[in-house]
This record gives sequence, structure tokens and C-alpha cells, in this order.
Amino acid sequence: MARVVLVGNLKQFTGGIAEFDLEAATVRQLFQRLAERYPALGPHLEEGIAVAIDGAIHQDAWLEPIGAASEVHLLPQIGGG
Amino acid sequence: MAEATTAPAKRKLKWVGKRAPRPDGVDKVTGRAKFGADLFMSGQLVGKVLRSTLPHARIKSIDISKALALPGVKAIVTRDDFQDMASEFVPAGEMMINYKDVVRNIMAREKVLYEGHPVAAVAATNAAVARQALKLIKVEYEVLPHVIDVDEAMKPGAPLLHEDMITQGVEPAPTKPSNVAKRVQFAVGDIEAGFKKADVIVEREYHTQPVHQGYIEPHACIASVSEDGQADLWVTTQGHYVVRAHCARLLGWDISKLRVTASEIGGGFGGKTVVYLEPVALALAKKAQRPVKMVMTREEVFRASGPAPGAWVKVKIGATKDGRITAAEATMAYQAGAFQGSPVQMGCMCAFAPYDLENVKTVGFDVVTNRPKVAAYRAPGAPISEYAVECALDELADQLKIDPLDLRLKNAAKEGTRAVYGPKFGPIGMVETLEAAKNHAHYTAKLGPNQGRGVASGFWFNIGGETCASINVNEDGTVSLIIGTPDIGGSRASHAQMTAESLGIDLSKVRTIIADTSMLGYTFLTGGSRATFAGGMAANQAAGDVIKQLCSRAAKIWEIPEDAVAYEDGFVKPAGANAGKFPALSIADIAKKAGKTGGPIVGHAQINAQGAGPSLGTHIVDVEVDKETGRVSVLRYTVIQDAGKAVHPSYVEGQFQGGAVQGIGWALSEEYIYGADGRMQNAGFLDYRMPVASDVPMIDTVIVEVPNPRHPYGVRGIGETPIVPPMAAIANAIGHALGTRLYELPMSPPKVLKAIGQNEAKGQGRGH
Amino acid sequence: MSKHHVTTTINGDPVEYLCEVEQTLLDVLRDDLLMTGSKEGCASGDCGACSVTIDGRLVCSCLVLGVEAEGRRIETIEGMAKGDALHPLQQKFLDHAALQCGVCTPGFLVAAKSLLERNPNPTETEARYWLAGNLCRCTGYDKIIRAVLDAAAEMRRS
Amino acid sequence: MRYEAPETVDKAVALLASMGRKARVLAGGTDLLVQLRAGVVEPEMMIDIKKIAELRSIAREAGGFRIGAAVAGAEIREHADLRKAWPGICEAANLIGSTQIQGRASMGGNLCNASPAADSVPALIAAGAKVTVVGPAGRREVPVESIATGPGKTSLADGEFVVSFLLPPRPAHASDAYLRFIPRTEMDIAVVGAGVNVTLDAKGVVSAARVSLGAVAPTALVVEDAAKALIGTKGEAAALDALAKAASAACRPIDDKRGTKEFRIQVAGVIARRTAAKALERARKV
Repeated sequence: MARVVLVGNLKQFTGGIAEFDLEAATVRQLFQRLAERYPALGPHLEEGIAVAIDGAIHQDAWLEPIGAASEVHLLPQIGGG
Repeated sequence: MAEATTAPAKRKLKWVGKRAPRPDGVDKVTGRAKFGADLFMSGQLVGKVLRSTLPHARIKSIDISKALALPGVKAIVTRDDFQDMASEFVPAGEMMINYKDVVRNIMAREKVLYEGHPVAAVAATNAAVARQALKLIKVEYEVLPHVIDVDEAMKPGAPLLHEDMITQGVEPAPTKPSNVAKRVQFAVGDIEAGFKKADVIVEREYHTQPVHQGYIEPHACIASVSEDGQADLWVTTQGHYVVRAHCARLLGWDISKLRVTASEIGGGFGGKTVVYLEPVALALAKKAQRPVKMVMTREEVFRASGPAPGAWVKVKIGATKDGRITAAEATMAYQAGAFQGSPVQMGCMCAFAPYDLENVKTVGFDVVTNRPKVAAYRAPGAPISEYAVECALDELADQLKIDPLDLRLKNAAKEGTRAVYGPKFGPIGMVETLEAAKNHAHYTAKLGPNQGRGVASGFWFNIGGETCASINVNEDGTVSLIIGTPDIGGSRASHAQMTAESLGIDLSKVRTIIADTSMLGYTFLTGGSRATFAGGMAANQAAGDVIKQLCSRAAKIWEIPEDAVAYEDGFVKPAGANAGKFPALSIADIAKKAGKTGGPIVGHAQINAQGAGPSLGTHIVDVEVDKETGRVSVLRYTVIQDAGKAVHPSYVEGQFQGGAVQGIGWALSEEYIYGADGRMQNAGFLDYRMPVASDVPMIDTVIVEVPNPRHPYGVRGIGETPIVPPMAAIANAIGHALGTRLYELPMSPPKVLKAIGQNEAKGQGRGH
Repeated sequence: MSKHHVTTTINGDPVEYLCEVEQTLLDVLRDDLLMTGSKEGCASGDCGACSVTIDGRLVCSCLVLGVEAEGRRIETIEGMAKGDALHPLQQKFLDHAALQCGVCTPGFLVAAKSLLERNPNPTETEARYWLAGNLCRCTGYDKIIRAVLDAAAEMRRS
Repeated sequence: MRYEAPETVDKAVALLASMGRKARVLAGGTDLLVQLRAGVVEPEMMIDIKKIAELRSIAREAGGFRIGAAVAGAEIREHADLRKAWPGICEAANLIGSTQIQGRASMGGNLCNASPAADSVPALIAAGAKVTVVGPAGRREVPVESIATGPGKTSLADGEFVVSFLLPPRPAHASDAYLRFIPRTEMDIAVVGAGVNVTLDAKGVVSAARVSLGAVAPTALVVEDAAKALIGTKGEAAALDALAKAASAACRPIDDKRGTKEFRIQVAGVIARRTAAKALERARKV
């Protein structure tokens, strides 16, 4: 199971829970399972979220694989100037 | 078969890392290059915008009848010409934007929210008529109280910009509206416990003023809409696909109807990632059925296009006697301007990012004020929070009597360090830049009287994103690289270099062309330091596609299996059992026969580039303070930064130098000055003081290369980090020159002189 | 409103145009003569992007009326290269990567040429002060100054 | 709008008289064209005075120099004799804007624009320069300090314009200097400007001095107390300190985007002292 960490304000949509274990093989699955578990979080996963899998940040990458023992962080999407 | 995506980094590089000629260079030294305002269309009209002179007022009515009657006026648009949009946040250049706000920013609806806010726009046969027409538009306002300052805007009872704005991110949700759009928080560990372990704690508050990106080319575009609704837009922008998306959305058009061509762009630095004139020009052109050209004046650029926010930041850092940081906390409020969306979130994430910290907490507030909506400016958000942190660290080093670079080294983030925003870093170059700084001759050079030296580090994430590239192999074997990121400072050269490298051909055989939006798929803008990173990745992948096709064609020509050939340095050779059986075929040989072997050879890549690597930098600066006038002169400046891999070292150095000098301006002389009437007083280059050539010394550079393992050439992206350290480095240098510190930007002569006076009054001067 | 007829010389070529009094020389160059190498960055003489010379004197063309060009000799960026040979300053700007976005480049080149005509061996400080009326936001000036000094050295050699 | 470029003073006077306030005199245009563009002024006629020879020449006269009101800063800089006799005037004229602005901006325009921060004005006042004004009533010669009466306001009557400046003869051991304070090194408007003109006797004692400050009051100031602090001294530190004090005391500045009141008062003394030291050093050498 991957270790999932919510960064920043996202835990406001999970009743304050910021870390949990989840079974997900891809980012998309992760989002789906998160939305099932925390319906309030769902809309916030649609846009503006970056996913760091074992340290590497991915943006808009539904198909990115998540390893069984991966550490996954959900953080605000990053832009630039 | 050769795999271009992995092979190049392993072999000796021929083009990547060279100071190659830039494809657009000659056009730009001869005046031939066409920028935003340089295109003319037959029958074109001139578009001008009527802007609010009030900082905050309700629009009671707009009467355009007299203006419309003026001979030569062909169209006028107001709020009635743009459909209202529901609240919907979408990712844009810098961060999330809300179309409900965008439609109000391009043309005021219920209220004007800042001086310079567009109220109407006119298209006329010439500029004089257009200007005259603007004077004939009558707008009736109900004047409302305004608020310019972020502290004032946060107070209870402050004039409200948006009566329905409830602060997000606060639990329970507030019941009353305010100017605070959002509260964000990032926390790791336990800061209370951390501060308890500290021997020394530094706690300070810092203030910064808004600064403009200061691109020399004002916003400009020319729009043409035909009777059947097909539209063309020529515009100076960092991202023409983004412009297309916004315009199509705001106007309710199909994306396919609108073709956007990026002109040469005269600087952007993040400021040309949003739309201002573009949807207005298209609306006018549609109404007038003639092309409409719109160019902002410099004054309009200052009053109505996005600066970076002003802010306040409180920093608290605790450390043990030996310099290990035990806890760090920062609270910050950033001005968003008239609509929410300041880069405070990124300010919070970057504040302590260069360091390996157990206990850290950052809190940010996004605050609306009656100023133009902020836009991205180089590492948006980071320079402000990192300025505050890097200044506080310097005071900590002073108090601990530890060399400021050693203090940073002791706490530096490395590969495997958990970033304060969560994930663990891959390979990063913080330690390497600090060590390079320590070993640089600059760091130990002698200082004279009234001189001081300062150092500071900086961090920026860098990004990838959606990127397309096509490589057309021409009939003679030369190649055209088509790419969708506007070239703002030499990216055509770096893309050509990586393409030549990947294909193993001579650089002179590659020409890079920037596509218009109809030629390639969606490509995100040039920003976030992504153009060379992501474009290089896409070009490399497209080259791999070309190589695959070349191999296939050669195999067909030789009538051997495709896997029995190999590609090397621009030639396909028979391999394995067939090795040496046929003479190698060059790209030109294969291209010549392309028609006979299946048609033209074109390689494509359409990717969402992932794996951008953060770039860290450390700056060293020497200043001299004229203690009688408070004037600060920058005597010597060195930028040290991790580039991953410098594809074109000259342009990497140029990014380092340009960022440093923008930072010098931010530190010493640039600021928005508002009067009590809520109007900007210095909307021109005379009094908005950007550094001129005689203000600055040569900027020395050291390129550190800690390759990004996720890029075929090790590229990180380097454009934004250079603006992060200068403000703190200079503040620290002034602090050391005076023996007293300033906590406010810009450190202009009146402020410096005042600090000197206060310090002398206290009898604490100890300049060294 | 009647337009003024102006006869002038631009980059050695005789040129005639009609202009309104309100039109600056920059307006005429760009909008009427379609010589867009001179750029408008501020229209107030503070950025130097519109630099041209009039009778050999460096000026901002945004602060000159079109009508004032009557009988004068104007040089713009478009006249700097001779045939296919770039001026040494143009070449050195390329060699030194002295431009990033390139919008200030024409103004810098015209101003630098004027400097080297008067002072073939400027110090770094002299070059910086001469060029202080030309804003560049991309380069931090370093490579521009190096290019100018290098071009001066080369022009002295030849 | 009409444009006229008369070749004689008389024709210019006639045009001005016929148009009254609807006409604007165009010299270098570096202020006027900016105002025109911003819509601050909307004249019906531009009278370009640069074709009038008298306004474009620098000539020796009565032991001094006559400088045409429309002579560009760069032309002043390039005049070797003038630079030798009046280095302060030349450096002041040279500080009006960038190299590009120097190619156009004139001292006549600088004076008549009546900005309190005009660089050449304190230098001209310190020099004791006279200005020749022409108008429907003929010519008159008045001290430079009598022209500006407030920000953007002059004592010129309708139809009058400035023709030239007259700098007096230079005795031995006399020189001048102009310095200003600006936040950057170039391209700024003076936050404080100081013009100092001194004459020394054979023993190096200051026999005559004039001090003028810019940007610290609605018009450039003549600071007699500062001059008095120098006269009779050799310009020792104490005298310079007294001059600085007098300079600061004379200031009546405002807070604005370019500097605070407090800052201007403090820095006026510093700049006046530095300028005086420079003028004295020059005077000792000639």
C-alpha cells in the first residue's frame, strides 16, 4: 500500500487526516479512491493538484504508476513566471 | 535500434553545452525581428481602452452614444459585450485563475476595482480618433472607499472589494466577508517543541512593495475576425496556446476558430502569461469586421498589468549553539491586487525549501486590494518569502558567530532531504552552490570602509508541462524543428542544439521555428523555467521518432529487417549479421528517397513533461553605503547556481545576470508608489526606477551542474531562481556595512539614511 | 487638418512622407514607413529603444516630431548592416549573447555605434554611462557592455 | 495642430503674438513632447525655434559667453572653451537626461519648463547668469532666478520666450560645480541639486561665492547664507560645515515620490558641501 500525504490545505477536506495508506496503482486510481473515501476532497483533485511519487513531482499525470511501497504527496500545482 | 531518449547523455556531447549561434540572432540585431506591435494588416483599426481613474467605484452607467457617433469610430465594447462567467478555477500561467474574475479584469462589470481597470474600448480609424472617442464615453460612478495597503485591507471594517468573499482555508468558515481570499498552511513536525530546543531565536518582520516585471515591450496584439467567425490573433505572449484558451473561453468561441501566432516577445518574466488586450481586440475586430491593433502605453502597462505582490512576512527561526536549526516558522500576507490569486502558496512552499528542517510551519494569506491584479514574476511568490528567511538566517549567523555560508551548509537540503512541502528531493545542488561560494575568490576579497558583503541562497521548483514538437526531415536532409514555446531569450538555440545532438547532425542543419496554435497540439507557455527543459525533452523524443523512421526506411532500402540496422551520428548503418554489408546512409540519402519509401519523414512528440528538477543558487554581493546620503552602490556581484546542464552556457549566464539585476532593482529602487487618492504616482520608467547600465557592475557567474536524472540532457530549468537571492543578499550586505539592518524593501536612500540616523542615535554603529 | 510634407534622408536614401504635427519621428518610421526596427518602449525618452541619430546626433525618436526631420540625415538600426556584412557591434552582440528578448537591442546598437564614433576606446564606466538611457531588463547589461568594449577593440584594430 | 519653424526671432515673436497661449515653443522637446503625448498640453501650434541661428549658437560676449536657449546639452558638453570656464554649467547641462536626451534638451527648455528640480537652473543661478527674453514688447535681460515662479509657472508674459543666456566674464581663480542627488546613477530627476560658483583671491581666500539649490523648494533657491559661510574663508572644513548647515536651513521641500522632506533637508547640506568642495578645488587650479 502506498503511503499518501496531503500537503497544505487539503486535509481540510478529510476531516483533518493528512496521512493514510491507500492501494492505488496509478495517480488516477489514487484520485478515484481518495474521492470515494473523502467526497469533499474529490472536486479539489480535478485541477490544480501536483502529485509527488517518491519525491518526483508530477502534474496532470493520471497514468503515472504508483509503486506498492511508494510515498505519495499531494500538493498544490506549481506554476512559474 | 538506437534509443534517442537515453543514449545522448551517455556519449560525449557535441552541441549541448556549446555557445552556439542563435537562429533568431541576426534578425534581432538588424531590426528585422517582428515583435507584438510590428505587424500591420490592411484595413487595420487602432484600439484604445478607456480606463478607470478611480481605485474603487460602482459603475452606475456607461453611455457610448456620443463616441459611437464620432466619424471614424468603428466599434466600441463594454461589459455588455462579454458574457458573465461562473466561478471556476482553472490552472493558468502562474496558478489558479477564476474566469469569473478574468472576465471582470479584462472589462469592469459591476465595479471598477483599481485605477487603470478597463471600462470600455474603442476601435477607430486612427489613434487620434480613438483617443477622442474615449473622451466622449460617459461613465457614471458611485465612488467607494478604497484600500491599497495589505495591512489595512486585512483589518475589520476595511472597504470590501468583493462583498461575497469568504476566506477559504479557515475552519469553521467565517460568516462575514473580508478581503482575505484564502489562508494556506504548510507544516511539518512540531515547531513548539523545536523552538524549545533552540539556544537562539531570531524573530523579525519584513515588508516588501509591489514590483513590475518591467519588460521593455508593452503588451500588444492585432486581431482579425472574418465574417464566418474564423479569427487570427498576433500577440506578444509567453504562451499563445494559453491565450487561445482564455480568449476562446471568454468569447464563447470554438478553439479551432482561433489561430494565435506568437510574435517575437520583448520580455515577459511571467507578466505575459495572462490576457488583457487580447479578448478585447478580438471582440472589437468581430464587431468592426476589420483588423484591430492594440498596444498598451507604458503607463497602461504599469497601471493595469500585473506586478508582483507587495507583502509582509514574519519569520521566526530557532537554532542550537552549533547552528543546527531546530524550528522555523513564517507567516505572510501577499497582495493579490483586485482579484484573488497571489502566489502566496508558493511563497509558503519555498520559504524554507533550501533547508533540511524537522519542524517548520508556514502560513499565508491571499489578500485583495485596490491595485491591479498581480501576475507571475519570475519564481512567483518565492523571492518575497525567501528574502525574509534569508535575512533572518543572516542575523542568526551573526548571533551565533557562525559564517553565514557555514550556517547554510549545516542545514542545507540534499538528495533525500524531505522538502518542507512534503516530498523528498532527488539530486539537488544546494550544497554544491554553497561550497562553490565559499571557494570563490569573491567571498574572501578585502572590503573597504563603508562596504559590506552579503550572501543568500534561493530555491525554485521548475516545472514541465504539456509540450509538442515536430521535426520535419526536409528533402535535402536538413531538419526543421517546430516547437510551441515562444522564444523569450534563446530557447530556439537550445532546442536546436539538443535536436542536433539527438540526431547526431550538424547544428547548422537544424532550424527552429515557433509554431502558431494551428501547427502543433497544445503547448503550455514559456514560464516556470520549462522551455528548455520540456522543449528539449519533446525535441529529443521527436528526434527518436525521426531516427526510428530513418532506420525503417534504410532497412526497406536494403531489404533487411528493421532491427538489423543501427543509427549513429546522422547515419543509418547495417548492424548485426549485416554489418558492413551496405554503405551507411546519411539522413540526406534517406530523405532524398523518402517519397519512394513511404512519404515524408516527420517525427512528432506530444508529451506532458514530468521530472523537472529544482534549481538552487547562492549569491554573493558587495555594497558600499554612502553614509551621508543613504545611497547604496553594488560593487561586486557573483551568482552561483545549479543549472543541471547548461545547454547554452551564454544564455544560462544571461539568465543568472538578468535575474540578479532585476533583484538589485527590487532590493534598492523599484516600488509602486500610491497616493492617498489610490492612484499610482510613478507609472513610468522615470520614477519606477529599474537599474540602468551605470547602476550595476559586471555580474560574475558560476554554473554548477548537478544533472537532473530525469532529463535526457540533465537540464533543470534556470530562469527563475536567479531573482530569489538578491534582495536578501543585498540587505545582508547593507547590514554588514552599517552594523544595522533594514527590514523593508526597497532599501532606498531615504530609508537607509533614516536607519543610519537611528543607529547613530543609539550609538550602536559597528560597521566592518 | 493638413499634413506636412517632409523630405529627408534615412539610412542614405532620400525619403518623402506626409505627417501630422502630432506624429513623432518614431510614429512616422514605424507606422508610415514600416521601419519597425526602432521600438516604442515608453514614448517618454526613458528607455532608449527608439534610438536613432539625426545628423549624427543620438536622440530618442519618440521625442522628435516627424516634421522636424525635414532636410536632416537620419540613421536607424535598419541602416547599420552594410549589405550582408553586419556592423562589428551587431556581430559582437551575437558573439557575446548580448541580447535575450532582443527588443532593446536596436536601441542599444544605435546608441553604442554613436558612442564608438565619438570615443573609439571607451572605458567600461564610460560605456555604462553613455548607455544609461537604454533600458534592458533581460541581460543585466553585463554581456552588452562586454560586447560594446569588444567591438570597440576590434574596430580599433581594423 | 500647425507647425512653424521661423528662421528669425521677429517671425517667432509675431507667430507667438498671433497665437497667444494656443502656441507652444518647441526647443529640444524632451519635456514638451512628453506632455503633448500625455494630453497635459493641447496646443494649436508648435513654434520650432531651432532654425533661429541666435538660439543655436555659443559665442564669446563681453568677456563671457552667450549660449542660445535651444543649444542642446551635448553641444554644450562638446564646447571646450565653455567647459574650461564654466565646468559647473556644463556638468549641469549634461545631467539633463540620458545621452539621447542630451542630443535635444536645451537649457532654455529646462528653465521654462519651470520644474523645481531642473538641473541647469541652480548652476546658472550660481553663475550669476542673465537671460535674454524677447516678446512683443521687445527684449529684456533679467537674472535667471527671476524666471521660474513656481512649479510649471514662469514670469514670462504672453508672447515672450527665452532667447539666450549670458554668462559673465571669469576672473582668475574662479570656477563652479554642480552636483545632484538621485537614487540611481543616471536617468533620474534631482532629489536635491546644488550649484556653487566661487572666486578666490591670490591667497586662496574666497572673495565671492554664490550657492543655489534645486528640488528643495517650489523654485531653485539662492542661498545667501551658504555663500556667506564661504566668503572670507579658504573653504576649510568648518566653513563647509557652516555652508551645509545654511543650505539645509534654507530648504522648504515637500514629501513626494522622489524623496521625503526630511531626507531632502539632510541631503541638501551634504550635496551643497560636496559641490562647494569641488568648485573650490577647481578654482584653486585656474
